[in-house]
Amino acid sequence: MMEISVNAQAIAYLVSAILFILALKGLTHPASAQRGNYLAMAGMVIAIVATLMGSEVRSYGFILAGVAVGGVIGTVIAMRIQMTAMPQLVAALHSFVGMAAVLVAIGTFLNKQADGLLNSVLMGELSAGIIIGAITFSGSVIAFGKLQGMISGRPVKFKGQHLLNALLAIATIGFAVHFALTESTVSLTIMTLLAFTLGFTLIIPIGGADMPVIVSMLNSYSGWAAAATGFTLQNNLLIIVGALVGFSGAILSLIMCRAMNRSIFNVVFGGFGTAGVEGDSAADDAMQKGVKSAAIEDAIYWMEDANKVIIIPGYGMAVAQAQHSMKELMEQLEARGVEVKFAIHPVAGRMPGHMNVLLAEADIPYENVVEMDEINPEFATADVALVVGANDVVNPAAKDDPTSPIYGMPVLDAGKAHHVFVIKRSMRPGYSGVENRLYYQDNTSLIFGDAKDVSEGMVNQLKGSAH
Amino acid sequence: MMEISVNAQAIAYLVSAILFILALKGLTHPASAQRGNYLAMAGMVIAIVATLMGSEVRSYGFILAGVAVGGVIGTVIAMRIQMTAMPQLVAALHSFVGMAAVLVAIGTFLNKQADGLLNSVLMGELSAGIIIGAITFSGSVIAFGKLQGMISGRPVKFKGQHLLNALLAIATIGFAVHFALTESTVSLTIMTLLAFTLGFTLIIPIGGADMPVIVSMLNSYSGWAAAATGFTLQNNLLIIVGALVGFSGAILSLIMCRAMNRSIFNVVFGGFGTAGVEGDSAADDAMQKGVKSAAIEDAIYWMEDANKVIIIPGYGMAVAQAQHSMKELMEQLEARGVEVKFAIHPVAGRMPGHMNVLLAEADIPYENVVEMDEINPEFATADVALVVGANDVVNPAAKDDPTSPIYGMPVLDAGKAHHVFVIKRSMRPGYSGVENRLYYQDNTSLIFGDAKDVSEGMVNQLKGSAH
Amino acid sequence: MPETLVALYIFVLSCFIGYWVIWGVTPSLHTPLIALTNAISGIVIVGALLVTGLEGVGTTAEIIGFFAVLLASINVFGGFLVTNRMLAMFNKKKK
Amino acid sequence: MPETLVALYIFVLSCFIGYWVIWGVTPSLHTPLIALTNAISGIVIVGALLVTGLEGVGTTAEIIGFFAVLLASINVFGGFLVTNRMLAMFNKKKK
Ligand SMILES: NC(=O)c1ccc[n+]([C@@H]2O[C@H](COP(=O)([O-])OP(=O)(O)OC[C@H]3O[C@@H](n4cnc5c(N)ncnc54)[C@H](OP(=O)(O)O)[C@@H]3O)[C@@H](O)[C@H]2O)c1
Ligand SMILES: NC(=O)c1ccc[n+]([C@@H]2O[C@H](COP(=O)([O-])OP(=O)(O)OC[C@H]3O[C@@H](n4cnc5c(N)ncnc54)[C@H](OP(=O)(O)O)[C@@H]3O)[C@@H](O)[C@H]2O)c1
Repeated sequence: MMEISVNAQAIAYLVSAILFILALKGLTHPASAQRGNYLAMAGMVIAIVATLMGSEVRSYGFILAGVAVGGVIGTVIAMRIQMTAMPQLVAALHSFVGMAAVLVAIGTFLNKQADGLLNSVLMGELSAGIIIGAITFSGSVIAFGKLQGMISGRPVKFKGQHLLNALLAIATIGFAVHFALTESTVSLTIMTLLAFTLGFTLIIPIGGADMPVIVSMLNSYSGWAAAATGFTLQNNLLIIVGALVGFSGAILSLIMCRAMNRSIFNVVFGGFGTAGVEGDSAADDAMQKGVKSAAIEDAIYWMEDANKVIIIPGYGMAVAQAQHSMKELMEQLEARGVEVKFAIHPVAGRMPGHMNVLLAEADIPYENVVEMDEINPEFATADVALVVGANDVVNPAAKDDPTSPIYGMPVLDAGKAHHVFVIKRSMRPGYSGVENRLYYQDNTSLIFGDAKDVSEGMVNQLKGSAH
Repeated sequence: MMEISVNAQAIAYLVSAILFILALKGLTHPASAQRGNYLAMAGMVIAIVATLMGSEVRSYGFILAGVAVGGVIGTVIAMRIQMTAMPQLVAALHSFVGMAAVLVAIGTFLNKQADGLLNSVLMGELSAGIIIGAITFSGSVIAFGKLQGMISGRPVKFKGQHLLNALLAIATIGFAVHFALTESTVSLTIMTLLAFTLGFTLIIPIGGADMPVIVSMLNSYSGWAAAATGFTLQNNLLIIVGALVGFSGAILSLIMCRAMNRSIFNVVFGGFGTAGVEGDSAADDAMQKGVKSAAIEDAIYWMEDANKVIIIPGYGMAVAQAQHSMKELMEQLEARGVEVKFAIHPVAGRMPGHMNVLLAEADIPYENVVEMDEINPEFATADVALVVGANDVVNPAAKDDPTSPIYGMPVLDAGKAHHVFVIKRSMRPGYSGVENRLYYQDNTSLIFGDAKDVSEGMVNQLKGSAH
Repeated sequence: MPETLVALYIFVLSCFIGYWVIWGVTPSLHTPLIALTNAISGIVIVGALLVTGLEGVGTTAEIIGFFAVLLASINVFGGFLVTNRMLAMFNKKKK
Repeated sequence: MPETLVALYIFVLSCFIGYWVIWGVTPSLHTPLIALTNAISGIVIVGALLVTGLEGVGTTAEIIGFFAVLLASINVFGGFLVTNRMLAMFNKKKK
């Protein structure tokens, strides 16, 4: 392979870093987003080619094998995955980055040791890379398990758990210091194992419902792990990119916490969203609690003659994959002269921007998709608010019940519409585990059933009825 | 003096750079702006102290003398200067930065030559520093002269001027290349002189009215000159700060050009704002042209019983220093239950944010100061629009006359108010030299006179009349 | 300036860029942002290549490097493709 | 990495920061921004100090350096103080 000088490589890395920055800037607007992704791909190709062409890389066998196998696996996963499984996918991919960072650090250690190039600063940086990488790995594995339903979503709490974590963390750092000072492989090994353990024990106690925030936090960690690797390898590209990713994860966690009106501490140490009320027969339950249940026909009756219908999608729409039926419902109603809008709460669903992706998938035009602050004043003039598998994001307690755990979180004013119909399967609460008084309002009726089934039913009825 | 290591110095410089960045970030909001300025001061102190404590600085005599003299001059200027003279002050200060950059580059050349450390890359960087610095210097001197009225504001145009500039630029670069390759002091000298000349010939042809954009462009240059100095001295702090300043000037020029709906090319090569119609006797002129002129009493009559008065300050208010009378006028009217707002056009006055500074100086509360986009819909419901020394920013031709040179520039809809009163001294046009049809509208009356005199007259009348 | 200090400068400056570029992302693209940064964090592949490709590297290091390359590659390919799928959805609406 | 390349990295990253930090400034503070960046560009004083203070520097260089320090100092003092005066006006209104 043609070889390039160290300087040429450094310039290639700089170009690559610029491309990554411009790529993220592309996400400022949907119109430039895809170009952004291509820029990032170009950046990655330049980085990889420049590395391979550098004088440091001499043997290509294992590299080609690794890229080939990894490339195929990655491609297959990316093509097969359903949009609704994005949180799990992201968690899984983070675990890979974390593990790769650990492996790179250990490999670097072995190489430098063989060449007698170790020193304390380097070993300190290596330890940082290994610890952050290992926590990212095992934490992400747990997050993946919880999101995928392979591990119970319940927070596994036990007494003295914070003490245990604190001791583990201190021990990890202790062995890291010992390693940095003495080059002891035993300490290195123990440190690595402790860091893996710490990832498990930190994340296991957190309820499944809080996983999205955790995934984003781990995203941030994976960035810092890459940056730490950059310090050990004195590779500025890794440092730049690591910082970008690190901030991305951190800021997104912050955004989620703010939108839920909680602190990141509360998420990591709180154990929330775990009430887990087991609903029995939906209708029975409803009767007991005094909510009105309605049939599809009732909703159609009010919607087909309405002037304005606002649809509020939530996590349930994602689970049921009902976005395409939403599109059809919108079209049917629009054909009858009804104005249809979708109201997006910033933390509806389980990832920031979750609903936007799903509605985009179903080809629903931008103009019909409105953010919370803009749509809230419109509910008062809407004939029908149709809540599709959303719960917390329309809970009025967030506004007027200071004792509620979600008090202070900004919500959609669905209850102000003339009629409110809620599609959900039971009386079970949503993510936060908090009861929703909206269901007991006079103008609210619940339509029990899976979001996709119910909305398809609506579409069929509308198609059947002449207009 | 205690000495610090190169590493400690590098860390101090990094801290200083961080402080400068945070300082600029502080200007995101008026509440954090002053803290921002203090952060920048701290950054500067750290940078200077770290430099003095470094091993490279050995003799302090000339340094102390320079700082003392410069400090006194700077302090006196800053305390004495009137807010309305800011554009001139900024131009003068830029010229100093430019000259300092030239001197630093020449001094560095002499030092490195004495130590036999010259090479082509370094001499190339030195040339860049000298050229940019010299253009900044002489350009700023001209800008200062035009703004201060010491040099005619008229564009000094002559045939072949662009050709001359192009030849000068090519010659400058030619001598720079020769210098970098041969270390010839003669080439260095000629290059420097040519660069100074180029600064003059580039800026002289530009009309005085376009100076604000030019000043901002020169601000940008002064940043790039600092960055070039950073390259020659391998000083990363200079590079970082230079880039920040460079972008600041460039973005502000861009903002001004956009708000005027012109391109930077048009400003640099256009020659605009120079119609220079010499008005004779104001009233005569007005009669001829068919505008209505009014007395102070007429305006008071409509304003004192109004529900809403919108005041539009412009360049004339700045010239007349009428901002304090505006405050009094506002208070008098508010005491009569009139709602008073100030409408700010983004390029009213002669610098971006010019009006905001003056109104802030006069202690007019934020809430009463409204930006263009927000206030425009309100004119239709205002009883009186009082235009105080503003002209182009209320010219309806920008909206509806595609042949006008200012067509496309967004303007304030003053003409939509029930009554429009305009305070100005004559029928002379404003900055752009374009006639203003607003003056001939049926609901418009002109009050001829200096903005301060007229507004003081209004205040006195209001104070006199019982309420 | 020693390499470690250079690294520190670059790290600090990159943190500022990270701060601004991420706050600039429009909320409706937050999910694609997660996917994209995930792909980008596959940049550790550069480290993996350096470990694996070193001349005269021991077999242990080589095998370790192989797995690092493999895992990072999954990330790079998977991340970019899934981002692309997602953004394609946003894009087709504009036509 | 050679110093010139380090400088290039730092320059490029700083340009991005400059871009974002300046667009973030609120329009009503554009005049103070001009004054503040003016003061900040007085950072060339660092270069001036390095030129002037060098051991065994010739008299010519020393005199050149003296004027550079003087001019840069005017900028630093004048720029910060005038910015301060201006911002003080914005501030008092809040009370
Ligand atoms: N978006 C983010 O970034 C993010 C991150 C972290 C946390 N969160 C949290 O997630 C919550 C999001 O609120 P949300 O209103 O979207 O969801 P939610 O409060 O979790 O409620 C979802 C509702 O959908 C119903 N549902 C589930 N599957 C369904 C199906 N197949 N068909 C019909 N309905 C179904 C559930 O009721 P049934 O079981 O009775 O059907 C449930 O009430 C907020 O509390 C937010 O703080 C969001
Ligand atoms: N703000 C910026 O950043 C910036 C930068 C570059 C260019 N500009 C340009 O500057 C212009 C600003 O518009 P503008 O409406 O504020 O000003 P303008 O269009 O320049 O008009 C100023 C008016 O004030 C009057 N005037 C002058 N001195 C006066 C005094 N002592 N008392 C009363 N009136 C007086 C003048 O008329 P008389 O002579 O008849 O009194 C003139 O008509 C725009 O064209 C803009 O593009 C602005």
